[in-house]
Amino acid sequence: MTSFTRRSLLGASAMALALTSGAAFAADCPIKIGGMAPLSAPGTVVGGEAMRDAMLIAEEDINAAGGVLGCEVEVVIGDTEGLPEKGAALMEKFITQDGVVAVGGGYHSSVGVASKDVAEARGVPVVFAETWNDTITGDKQKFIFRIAPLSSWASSTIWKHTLEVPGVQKVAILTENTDYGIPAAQETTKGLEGGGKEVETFSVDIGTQDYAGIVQRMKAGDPDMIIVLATGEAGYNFQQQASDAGIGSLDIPFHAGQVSLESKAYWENVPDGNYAFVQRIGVPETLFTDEGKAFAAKYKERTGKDAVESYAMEAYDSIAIIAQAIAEAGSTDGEAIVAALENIEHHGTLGKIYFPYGTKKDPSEDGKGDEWWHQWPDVALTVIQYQTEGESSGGATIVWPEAYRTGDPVYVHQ
Amino acid sequence: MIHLTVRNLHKHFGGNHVLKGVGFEVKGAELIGLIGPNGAGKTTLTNILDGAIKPTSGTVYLNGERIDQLEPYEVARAGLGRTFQVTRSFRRMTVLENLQVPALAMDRGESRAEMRDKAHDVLEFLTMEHLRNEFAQALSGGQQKLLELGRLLMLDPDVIILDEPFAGVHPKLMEIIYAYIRRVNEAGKAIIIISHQMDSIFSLSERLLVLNFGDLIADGPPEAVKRDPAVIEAYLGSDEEEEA
Amino acid sequence: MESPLLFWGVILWMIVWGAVGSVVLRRRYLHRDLDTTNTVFVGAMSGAALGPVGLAPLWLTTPKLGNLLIIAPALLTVFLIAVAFSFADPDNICVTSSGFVASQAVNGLIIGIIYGFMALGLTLIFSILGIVSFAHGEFYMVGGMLVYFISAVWLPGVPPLVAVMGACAIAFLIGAVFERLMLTPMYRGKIDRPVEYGILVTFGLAFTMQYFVQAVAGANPVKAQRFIDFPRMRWPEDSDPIWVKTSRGGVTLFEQVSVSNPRLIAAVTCVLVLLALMYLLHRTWTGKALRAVSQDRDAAAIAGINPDRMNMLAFALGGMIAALAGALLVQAFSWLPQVGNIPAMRSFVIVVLGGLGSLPGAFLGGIMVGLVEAAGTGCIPDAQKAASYIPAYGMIVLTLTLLLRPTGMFGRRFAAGTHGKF
Amino acid sequence: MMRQVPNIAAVLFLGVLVAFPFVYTAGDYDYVMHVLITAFFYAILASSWSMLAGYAGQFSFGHMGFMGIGAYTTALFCHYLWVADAPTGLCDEVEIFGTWFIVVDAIGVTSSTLTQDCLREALAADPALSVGRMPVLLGIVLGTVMGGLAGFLIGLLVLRLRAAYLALFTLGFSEILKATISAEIEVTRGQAGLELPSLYESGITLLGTTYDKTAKLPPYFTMLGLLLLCLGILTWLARSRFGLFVRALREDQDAAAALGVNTTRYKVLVFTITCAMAAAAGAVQAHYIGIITPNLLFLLQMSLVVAMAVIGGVENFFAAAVGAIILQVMLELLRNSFEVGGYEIDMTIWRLVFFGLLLMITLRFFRNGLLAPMIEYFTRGHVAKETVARRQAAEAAFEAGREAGR
Repeated sequence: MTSFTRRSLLGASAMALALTSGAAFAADCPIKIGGMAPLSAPGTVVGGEAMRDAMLIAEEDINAAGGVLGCEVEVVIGDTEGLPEKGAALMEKFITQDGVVAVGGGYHSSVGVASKDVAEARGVPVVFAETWNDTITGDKQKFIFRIAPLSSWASSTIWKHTLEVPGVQKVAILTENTDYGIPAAQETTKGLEGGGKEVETFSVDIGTQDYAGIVQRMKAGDPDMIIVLATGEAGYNFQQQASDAGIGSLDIPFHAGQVSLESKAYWENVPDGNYAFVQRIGVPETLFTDEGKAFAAKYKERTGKDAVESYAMEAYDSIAIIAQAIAEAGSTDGEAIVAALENIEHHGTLGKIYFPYGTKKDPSEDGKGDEWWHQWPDVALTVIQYQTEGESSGGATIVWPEAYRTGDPVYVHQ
Repeated sequence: MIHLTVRNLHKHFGGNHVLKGVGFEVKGAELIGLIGPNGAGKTTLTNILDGAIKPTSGTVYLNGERIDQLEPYEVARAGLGRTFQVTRSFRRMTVLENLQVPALAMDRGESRAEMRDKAHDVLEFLTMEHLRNEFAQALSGGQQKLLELGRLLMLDPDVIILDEPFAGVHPKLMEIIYAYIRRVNEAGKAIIIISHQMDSIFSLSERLLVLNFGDLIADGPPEAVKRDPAVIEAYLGSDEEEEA
Repeated sequence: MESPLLFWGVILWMIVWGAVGSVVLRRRYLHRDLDTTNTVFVGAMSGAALGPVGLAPLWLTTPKLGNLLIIAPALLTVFLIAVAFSFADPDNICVTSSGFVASQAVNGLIIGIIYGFMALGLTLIFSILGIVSFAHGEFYMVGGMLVYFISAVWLPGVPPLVAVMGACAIAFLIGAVFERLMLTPMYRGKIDRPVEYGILVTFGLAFTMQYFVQAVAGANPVKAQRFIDFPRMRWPEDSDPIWVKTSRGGVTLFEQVSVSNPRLIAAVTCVLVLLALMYLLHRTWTGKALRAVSQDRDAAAIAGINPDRMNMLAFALGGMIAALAGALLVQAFSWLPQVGNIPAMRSFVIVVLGGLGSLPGAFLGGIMVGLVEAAGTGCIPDAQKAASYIPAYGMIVLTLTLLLRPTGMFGRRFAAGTHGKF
Repeated sequence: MMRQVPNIAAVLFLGVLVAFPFVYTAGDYDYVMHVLITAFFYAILASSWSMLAGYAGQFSFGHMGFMGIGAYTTALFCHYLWVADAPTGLCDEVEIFGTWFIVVDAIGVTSSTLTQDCLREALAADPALSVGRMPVLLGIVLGTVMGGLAGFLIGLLVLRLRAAYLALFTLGFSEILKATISAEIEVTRGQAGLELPSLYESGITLLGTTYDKTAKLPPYFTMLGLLLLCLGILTWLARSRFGLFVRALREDQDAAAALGVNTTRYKVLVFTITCAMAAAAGAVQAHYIGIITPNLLFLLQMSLVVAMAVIGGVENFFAAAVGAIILQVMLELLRNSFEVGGYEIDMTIWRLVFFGLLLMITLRFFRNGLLAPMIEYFTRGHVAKETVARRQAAEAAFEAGREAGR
């Protein structure tokens, strides 16, 4: 039986191990960086493929600019399948077989949570691109960074926006029963109830096709607005079936799932999906940084898509920032990269990326929660609304917050 | 002393009255033939004796132990063994393994070597020694029949029921089966043979039981039974139909 | 739920008496040497419904268990559960809103028809070949995928009917080729355990098909266009409520029950195809031959029917039926290479519930499973969990069926032995 | 001599497996070890399933369900039960002989655990509090027992069911289990998975070397040991009357009963034993991976086990185990994509297509699997020749006897 103290409960016990490994592959060319993405089911393949493409563009860009430390950079793409155990195994493979010096990407929170401990134990830095769960940084692990928004921030975008929608008293939430969906639903509920709204939550198993029963039940509750918190095609299935039943985005304000940013697939799968609100990370395309514009052009050309998804930009940045950190550290040693990341100021597609809290300054010094550890604080979160059938998510109207607004929202119920 | 007592067995299947109070006794190493036209209840009677089905009423005692409510494996352990109308060897087990199953199931406390010797004897007797490591499915139909008889020798029950032992058997093997029956009988076991082959059954058995429509219509030495008018009527009637 | 204790108390009471009934009644009938086929089921149901009061008369009189005695206690049990539920949870929407109940029931019925249709293919295969095809879900998936690829990628703009027929033809071909290549040794007695061989080899087919489609088509969700847009209309014009109201995406009945367009189209097509299938089976020589083989293989062979050819036909037809179900639903659901898994499980449930090998059983079973799922998702008080358990509802039905009445509703006595010569 | 070839091969193979962790030193050491540990895990499942399906003829599709029962039992046990030297005052707890057993409250999946987990709160309030986990070994044993118990109950329920019905029933059981685990998020944490302590949480010292909890060598030998233990038990069972009886019952249940075999007992027993093995493998694997999710119960995982057993040889559990190891390693090796004439073949998916094809071809043309016939060739190769010779001799003797008799 092991006794342990609070520190080890928080998972920081493996620090000592970090010293023993990690440096073995220094200065080997090419420098390898791992790129995690869900490329097969039950993972969200749509998101994974976008991230894969973005990370490969990042590789090209870095090498076009002369590489790092005189070496070419190679991004090794790995499939997490959206499964925590596969994610952990993949991290293991990245580090021990492929010999990566750092890892970027990452889509599903559960995968992130499971795989970060492996990286931490082996002293390989990870910059997570799209894993939202607060505990990923909340565990305050030395080698774990994140440029995605926190789940609690993302949820607050949704509920704050919802509170501003006029004439909404009763909200129905459809969530996938995963560690993305359940906490997000809890936080959204809390926020909405704080604003005096009535909330009913329905959770579903990912992979469900037929939502007729749930839709009917939701409809019987007569909600004024529906929020979908689902990452995969469950979002499409539910939304179209809700539309068929007369409670879709054409009938009431409707927050569509994350996957709806894939506008091409969205319009194919949800033909009646006009006027849906979708949360989007990053500023509108018109406000893109130069890096953002350049990336957007390349990405659109390569994929044939007409808009850049936020997770593609995050994935790109996660690789680019690692490359910059390696260059600044002058070494591929994990410790050195972490030190460089903690002091970094990276001009990425999403904006200026930096990590204010970490080993040199604990979040608690500023009265912040543990989840601010190694977390980029300036993630721009917006809500867009599709207002023309078939339009791309990049060109869609930004309706929230005020600062980024490009047009007025259409409230279908009014 | 072997003593099988069957008393007043009735069996209904739904509305079908298949056995109507069948009763007989077997004392000592008798060699009994059980005959009767199709649908007479022979199979049902066998299945009840074996424990596969339970009688509606009536009792079966074997050596003082009541066996009509026991499970088949308990009946086998109590000392009643049977073969099946259609050969049921364990097809994907070797001949030797087929023989080991009953020996081990009985668990008489014999050592492995003793069992092996016994199996060896049985195989010698059945002229199958050379096949001991073959899979049963590689044997001919007749050999599989012999194997089934061999398993019974290994089980070593007091009462043996042979269901159609001669059906579809090569004349060469028939001799072995005859020898088998005599040997088992001489070893002090009671044998009940069910068969449609009248020649064989009349020449072999010392006593005949005749079933017809669930009734035991005759019980006696073959010569007497042969002349029994009830038997002749039952048989001639049904045999003609059968042939037609 | 307001008073969960009441509800669970009733359920517990039912389970206890149901278990007692199933055991006691079977013993009793066994003892009296009566037909015990239905005793477990009737015992369980009358015990559950009426407790000792229901069991005592059966125990005393041991009547012949006809259809009435089989169906009545089962219906009574369901009714009593519903009553207990309505008392335990008076505010539940299933209790308070008849419109909701009607709408759930209609939607359950509609989807149940499609489920039943799909299961029909499985039971057809079973009745002729004696195997359970584990690749049934993959035929469903392939059907949908083909419709999408034909109508949206390969030949954009073809009418949906052509795409659906093309999908069916290809699925039929896959089934026929697979049967010729893989299943033929079963009929020659070359396989020791044909039932298991059939399961494993179709399992391999499922595996191959699913990953082949994923490798070729990718894992992005796709969806076909709605086949038909309904015209907007209301009928009768000036009544309140309006009896029938259509929009391009669906139909609303009495302003309470709404059914979406793709589902309605799918269900109606299923019924039409089912009628055509019935015609095929009962009025054509091929159909009669198929049925003859399912009744008695050897006799059919003597009568000049080539059972081998019927095997091929049955497997291909069964696969095609699943593919057709998929082809019709790809306009309602987003399609992925994995979509076959859940419908496949559901088909298993349905065929066991209906009785393996029984065609009417499959259809009725489908409707029942549709209704059970609708009731489960609609009425379970905890909205959070109601939908999470969707995959489990059918499996609970399956388990109960196998425990209480392994032959299903219309099954021949397959459970104790195996089908036919296998 | 020929008969010994498979035994020699087995000893050599085992020798390679035992020596491997000490000899192999390449940079991808940990990854290769991980692949092998997982391969052993599948080997246990495949070999116990081959005892159940191949030997006893009970084609259960719920084997992964029992594996899950083992894994989740130990996961829940280690997750919710703790011991402390003093009361926390916040959690449910009970004192037994001066030690406080703590049951942590189930909080499900949240993004901020700090303010809800009673144990963390207690530790935050009182840093002097010393809290310990329950022993991992006890969890594994409990998991095994629960798996065996579930196997026993399912075995009793399926007594009357054969063939297709048995397959569907066990499949249903597994699916209900999966749905329940996915839905009961408060307790099981659903798709997020339950985290478990490592097999050797505080490290372990073997032969003078101390291995920390992330080292691969201790779990490697643990899983290999479990595999050997299972194979040992299976061999012992197969050679004893048990093996003979379950095979007899596979071939013909009624005939076996008529020969005095208590078929009910052996049917239930074979379920109990093989399911306990699956559960033990699941429990150890869960501790090794450190996280368990309901996805392990997916039909895909079951199909992998079935395919491994079938391709190895379903009626020979050694072949099944070796087949599982080889196939698992192959599946990992085949992950690397390659290009053919400008087309990139994404092997992550295609390898599974080939796997499915291999399964079908094996079933169709090599009914006893690919490995089992090789073993048979050596162990039974002599039988055929011997038999032919003896049969001829016996027939000659028989004929001679008949001639003489006339």
